[in-house]
Amino acid sequence: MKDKIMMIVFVLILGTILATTLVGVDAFTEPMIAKNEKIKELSTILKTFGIEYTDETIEKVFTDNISTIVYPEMTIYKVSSGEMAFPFEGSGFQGPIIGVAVMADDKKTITAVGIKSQVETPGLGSRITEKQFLDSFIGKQFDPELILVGAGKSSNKTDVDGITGATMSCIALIKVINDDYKIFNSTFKGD
Amino acid sequence: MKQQSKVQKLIHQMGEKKSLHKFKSIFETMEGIIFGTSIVTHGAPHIKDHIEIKRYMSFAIIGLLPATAAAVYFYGLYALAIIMTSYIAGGIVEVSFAIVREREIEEGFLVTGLIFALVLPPTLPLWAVAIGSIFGTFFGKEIFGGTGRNIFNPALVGRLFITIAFPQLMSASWKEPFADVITSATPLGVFQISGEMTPYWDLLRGLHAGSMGEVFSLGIIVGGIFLMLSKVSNWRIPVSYLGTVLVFSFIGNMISPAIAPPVFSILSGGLLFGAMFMATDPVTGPTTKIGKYIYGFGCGLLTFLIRSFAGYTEGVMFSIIFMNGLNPLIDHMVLKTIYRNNKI
Amino acid sequence: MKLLNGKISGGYELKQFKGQPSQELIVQVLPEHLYIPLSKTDTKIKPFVRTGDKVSAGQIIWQDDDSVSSPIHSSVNGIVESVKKMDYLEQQVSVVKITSTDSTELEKVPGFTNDWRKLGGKDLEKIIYLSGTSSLGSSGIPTGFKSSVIEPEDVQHIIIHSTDSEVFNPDVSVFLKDDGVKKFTEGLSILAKIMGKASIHIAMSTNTSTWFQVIDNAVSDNLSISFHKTKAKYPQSHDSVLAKTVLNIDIPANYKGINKGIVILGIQDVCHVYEAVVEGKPLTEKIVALAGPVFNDNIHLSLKVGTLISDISTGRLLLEDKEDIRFINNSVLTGKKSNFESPIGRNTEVLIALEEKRGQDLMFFAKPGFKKDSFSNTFLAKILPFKKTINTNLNGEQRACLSCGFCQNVCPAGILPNVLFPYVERDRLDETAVQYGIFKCIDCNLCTYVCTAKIPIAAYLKEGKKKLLEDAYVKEDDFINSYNLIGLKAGRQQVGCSPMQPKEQTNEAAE
Amino acid sequence: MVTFTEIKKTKSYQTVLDGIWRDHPISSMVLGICSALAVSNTVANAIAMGAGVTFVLLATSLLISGLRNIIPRRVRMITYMIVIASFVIVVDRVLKAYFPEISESIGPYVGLIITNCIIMGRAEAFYSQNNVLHSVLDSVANGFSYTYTLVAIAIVREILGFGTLLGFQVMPDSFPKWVVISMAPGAFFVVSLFIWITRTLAKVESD
Amino acid sequence: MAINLLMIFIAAVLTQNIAFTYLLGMCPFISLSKSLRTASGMGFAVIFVVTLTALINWPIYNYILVPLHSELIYYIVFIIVIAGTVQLVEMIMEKFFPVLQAAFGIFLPLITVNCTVLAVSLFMVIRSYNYLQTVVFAFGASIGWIIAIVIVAAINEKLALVGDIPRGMKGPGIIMTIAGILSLAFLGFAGMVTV
Repeated sequence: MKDKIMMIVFVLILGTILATTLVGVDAFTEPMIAKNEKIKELSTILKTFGIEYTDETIEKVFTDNISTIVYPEMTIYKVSSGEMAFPFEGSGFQGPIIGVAVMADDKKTITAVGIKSQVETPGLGSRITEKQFLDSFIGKQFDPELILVGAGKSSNKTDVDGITGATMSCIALIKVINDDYKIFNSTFKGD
Repeated sequence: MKQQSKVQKLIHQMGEKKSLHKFKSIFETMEGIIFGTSIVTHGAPHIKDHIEIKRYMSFAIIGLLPATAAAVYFYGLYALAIIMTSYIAGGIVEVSFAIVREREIEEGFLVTGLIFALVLPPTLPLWAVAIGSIFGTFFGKEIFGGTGRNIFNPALVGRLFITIAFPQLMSASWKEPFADVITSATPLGVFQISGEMTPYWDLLRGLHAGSMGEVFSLGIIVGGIFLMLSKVSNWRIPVSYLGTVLVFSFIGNMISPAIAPPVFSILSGGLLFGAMFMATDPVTGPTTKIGKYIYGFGCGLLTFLIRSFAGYTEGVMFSIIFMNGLNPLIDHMVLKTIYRNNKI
Repeated sequence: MKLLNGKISGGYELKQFKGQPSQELIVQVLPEHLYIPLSKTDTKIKPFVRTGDKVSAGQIIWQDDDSVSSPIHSSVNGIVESVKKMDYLEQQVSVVKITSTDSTELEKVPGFTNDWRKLGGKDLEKIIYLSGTSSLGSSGIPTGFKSSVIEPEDVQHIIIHSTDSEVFNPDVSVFLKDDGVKKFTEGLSILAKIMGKASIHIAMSTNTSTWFQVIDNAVSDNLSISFHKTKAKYPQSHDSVLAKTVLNIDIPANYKGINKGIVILGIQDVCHVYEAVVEGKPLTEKIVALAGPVFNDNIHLSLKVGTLISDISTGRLLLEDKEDIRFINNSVLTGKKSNFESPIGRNTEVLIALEEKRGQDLMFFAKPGFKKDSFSNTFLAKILPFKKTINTNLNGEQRACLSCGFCQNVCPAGILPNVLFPYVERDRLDETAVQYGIFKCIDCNLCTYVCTAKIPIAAYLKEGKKKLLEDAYVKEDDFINSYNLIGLKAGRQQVGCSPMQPKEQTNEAAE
Repeated sequence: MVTFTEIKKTKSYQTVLDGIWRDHPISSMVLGICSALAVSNTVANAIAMGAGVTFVLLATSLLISGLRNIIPRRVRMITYMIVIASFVIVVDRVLKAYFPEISESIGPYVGLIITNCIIMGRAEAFYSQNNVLHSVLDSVANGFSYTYTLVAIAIVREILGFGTLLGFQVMPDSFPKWVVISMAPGAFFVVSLFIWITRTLAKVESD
Repeated sequence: MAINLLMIFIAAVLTQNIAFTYLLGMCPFISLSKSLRTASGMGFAVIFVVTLTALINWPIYNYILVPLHSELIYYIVFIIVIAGTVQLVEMIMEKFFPVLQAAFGIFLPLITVNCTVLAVSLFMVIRSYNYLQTVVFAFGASIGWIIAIVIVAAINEKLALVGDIPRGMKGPGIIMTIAGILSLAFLGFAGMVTV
């Protein structure tokens, strides 16, 4: 009998302590976590468009500047200047690459590319996030798609210079962008 | 006369509990190299074969000579500087371990140091050569106890380490023989991006970019056959290794033109060099005959898979290191299979 | 003539070494003192003679009917000087020292006759036993008198071999020339009569197989003999290899041919049988080949049993310092050491003298090696016809095993010595070592010879076998039962599970 | 006035010494090595992980040693697990809320604190048998040694792998980053060296 | 679909080997990789338990925790499921498969603290795999783990016979080094499949 009472007491005490802790922590951290997630989601788009923001104002800035158009195939972001951004996502060399590409009015020319997350080899494949490389996309055109060439060998509007030693990651990134551009393009063809 | 007394004094200092005792092993190594052995057999057998490890390793170096000579001829004095750096950096590790262990310096390093230099890109900075050589000798060999006790090919461990550690450096240090321009494209890399194949004759005589020692295919073939004929290397491994690559790339090339054709596969990259000089390293290879075929097959298959499907253009070192690791298991399986019914 | 080819698996051809015995035969002058070895350390064994006794040549000075042994004779007429312990085949052995008188008269074995065909099997056995001849061969010749571990009727096969598989082999023609062939074939007939059930096999190397026809022509009595041509590869002369190549019979490693009913003899042994039975000569004389580059003349020497090596070698050596010479009995790979003060016993056929080379060989590993023998093809000697040097130098320092695989390639037992020896070295002996065939090792020492890293592999394997038996991972009965071995009840200690040194070993057993 | 020798004899001192050096969890007992390998690529991650583990150790030690007399023996293992898992959730949430970047780079390894043998081992071996004070001391000592180990490894790995320390660049621009050190193989090599050095110094004999 | 599953499998075994890339399951890896027999015993036990717990955890997470919005406590739930499964498997084995029990029964209790098991369940949540993918991933990951431990165990057995390892390096140290070199080699597979 004493054992059973002890057991009940024990379960009650332990349950209370743990439940209180968990509920307390949950209540305390929930809003922060939600906000962090929001920031993570929006920051890449804002950065790629080149819009300045702070963590506190991020949501307001986003809704003020960018209109989100949801198509069944793809969500597209648009700014007042007419530039549009489409998200891309696909498998890279080591794991998924997620990012956004901003297109000029003509829906053919790239004005900016931003990468939200990637898990390429540090120092090698992950150099695709370097500004120098991403900047090389500016002004390139889909005709009908981007083509990767060796470093320093681009001669066309469609050619993108690869990074020496990170060829596979570059190939993967270009493929991901090309694939999602097709969806982006077809979304507008239907319009 | 005075000179001699100095030497004698030195030897005296190397005695038990004397100040230079630690260096006795080094002294004995030198003595062994110059004067030969003073030890005689204890009992039966009263005679011993004349082969010994110095001879064995010298032959491995003779086998490597054509490739080494070509490297120096193609890439000039810098190739020599790389070889020297590799020897000195790794030699420091080797000698310090010999001193700490109070054991003679092992001859295996003569080959390791040279092979390691020969698998490097010809314009690699010397500090990277030194890091690779030190790492390979330390983690690839000395930690396990030195030549004969290592599991992985030390030269390849060093090469693999700097490949992964300094990817930019390693992928952009290639140079064609006699050229001044650094290029990023080895024949395999060119093939992978554009599908363009370097002519076979150029591959054979070494007129293409690649690691220092692996460009001159003719010399490698000659050296490799020389080693097989002298029984220093075992023919089973190169034959099964190259054969496997040949068969798989033949089939692969028929299915998809993106996969390199058989002869090109064999002549390009480090395959020949790897098959002739690195996979045949007896210490890190399997000990059973069946195991040797399995090992060669495994190396060939992995090389083919990595070259054709993985991110790296060159799969030889990955496959050899991987199979090195698998070897104890292969040997275990083979022995358990062939002796499964053996009770006494 | 039934001619067969024997195939040895593994093995290594040790040929073209300096110091091969020539065909010349010289009779050694009778030395002043003779030292006749009796037995090994066992102190209880006492000779029949005492200090001061007068003995005559051919007189039995020791005999023991309770253990597996054969009588030992005095080789000369003379006076027993003393009975003492001496170094003999790396052991301390009781030796009878006899000061010889000049008389050459020989006491004959009782019962010998030219007309031996009339004698019964038992009588022949007795003559052979009393003459001491029964101690010859790899484990003695079975007679009804405990001269070997089995009885004559248990013998299934007799193998006579002259396989030239050692570095130095006595020249067959020394025994077979002139009336040698007659002695040999008659001897065979005598043996065939004793061991009625046995089939007779003669194994000779490709070099000496020209004698087949000669022997076949000389054989009388309608003996059916099968002739086997074998490769001159070491260790073809070892019991288990002979039994395998000639008869395709497996003998477990630590056992002898006799344990499967196979008697293995040399050509000289058969001639001695003839001499004992027909001429009544006890085993007091041997023909010993002097081999090795240290002898200035590599001749065959006919000498009395018990002659000291110093007596033989006087004036016949090229080196002066005793320290620089090593004398070896019978085989450079498995034979035991002797020194100047050791006598020649009944089972020595080849006496080898090698230089103890402690000297310098400047940059030895870089030389082309015109005269250096090697299993590998890294020396020019492999393709050039020069005579190869032979000495006791280790030719390199011991290193960790490289797994070069040479030991596997030469191993006549087909095991992997380089896989097995670490189990002993690291003291990790268990069933695995047994399963990987450590007991197939026949102690031929070839793996140690070829080892690139100079590791004493064979010694490790031998120690491992010993330890495994001691720790009872394997029991002797396992071998006896699975191979149907015989002759182990009487003389297990003598023959079973002891180091396998074909000649010397039986010496100990028989004496 | 209490002399140092007297302190040396107290159980508290012994407990702390055991935790920090003698029974060092990673080098001598080889526990909790997964996280030591995985999250030691940057110092920030290492500190976060170390703090997390220390917090869980501390909370667990408080709870377990406080309740040690009423925990039924039969369910003690599952109790430890639930307690540990709950506090790991706390760590996870806090990291997610306040250090989102670290949380992302550590990823699932926070959750794997649950199976970190150090905590389970200490709970079973020490907290369930000792009073609150000693348990807390022990947990702090163990947590501290775990943290400093992680940080030590991480310092080497971050400097070599990224050329930075806590995110600040410490190596010159020309310094070639040893990419491999920040990857899995580098973790193995650095940890093996660490084990070698500490074991040689502490003279630990391995079987 | 089938290709996707195959990719997940190959990735779990080779390119993202759970031991050599994610550095998981290291405690048993170090303590049990001294002999091939124990290594393979543990390996098979891991294959069994990992796959089984992933099979159970997936529906619990997706059909119970998510609808109830109690993802918060999934650590607790998973670890209880794992502990419970191990207990249950042990009991079933003892009763019905005594041979199996004898072969790897002693490894089962150790599995609870093998982080591979929990990690596979966590990865399944993070990567939001469907049921079939989860099964394939769990199986592949545990195959990857057994490959890793068996290779290292064979090397260790060889080293016990031929190696001459510095004192402090023996045991965990050398295992770490071997694992490091092997994980260098495993990097060669990178890019072979992408998930």
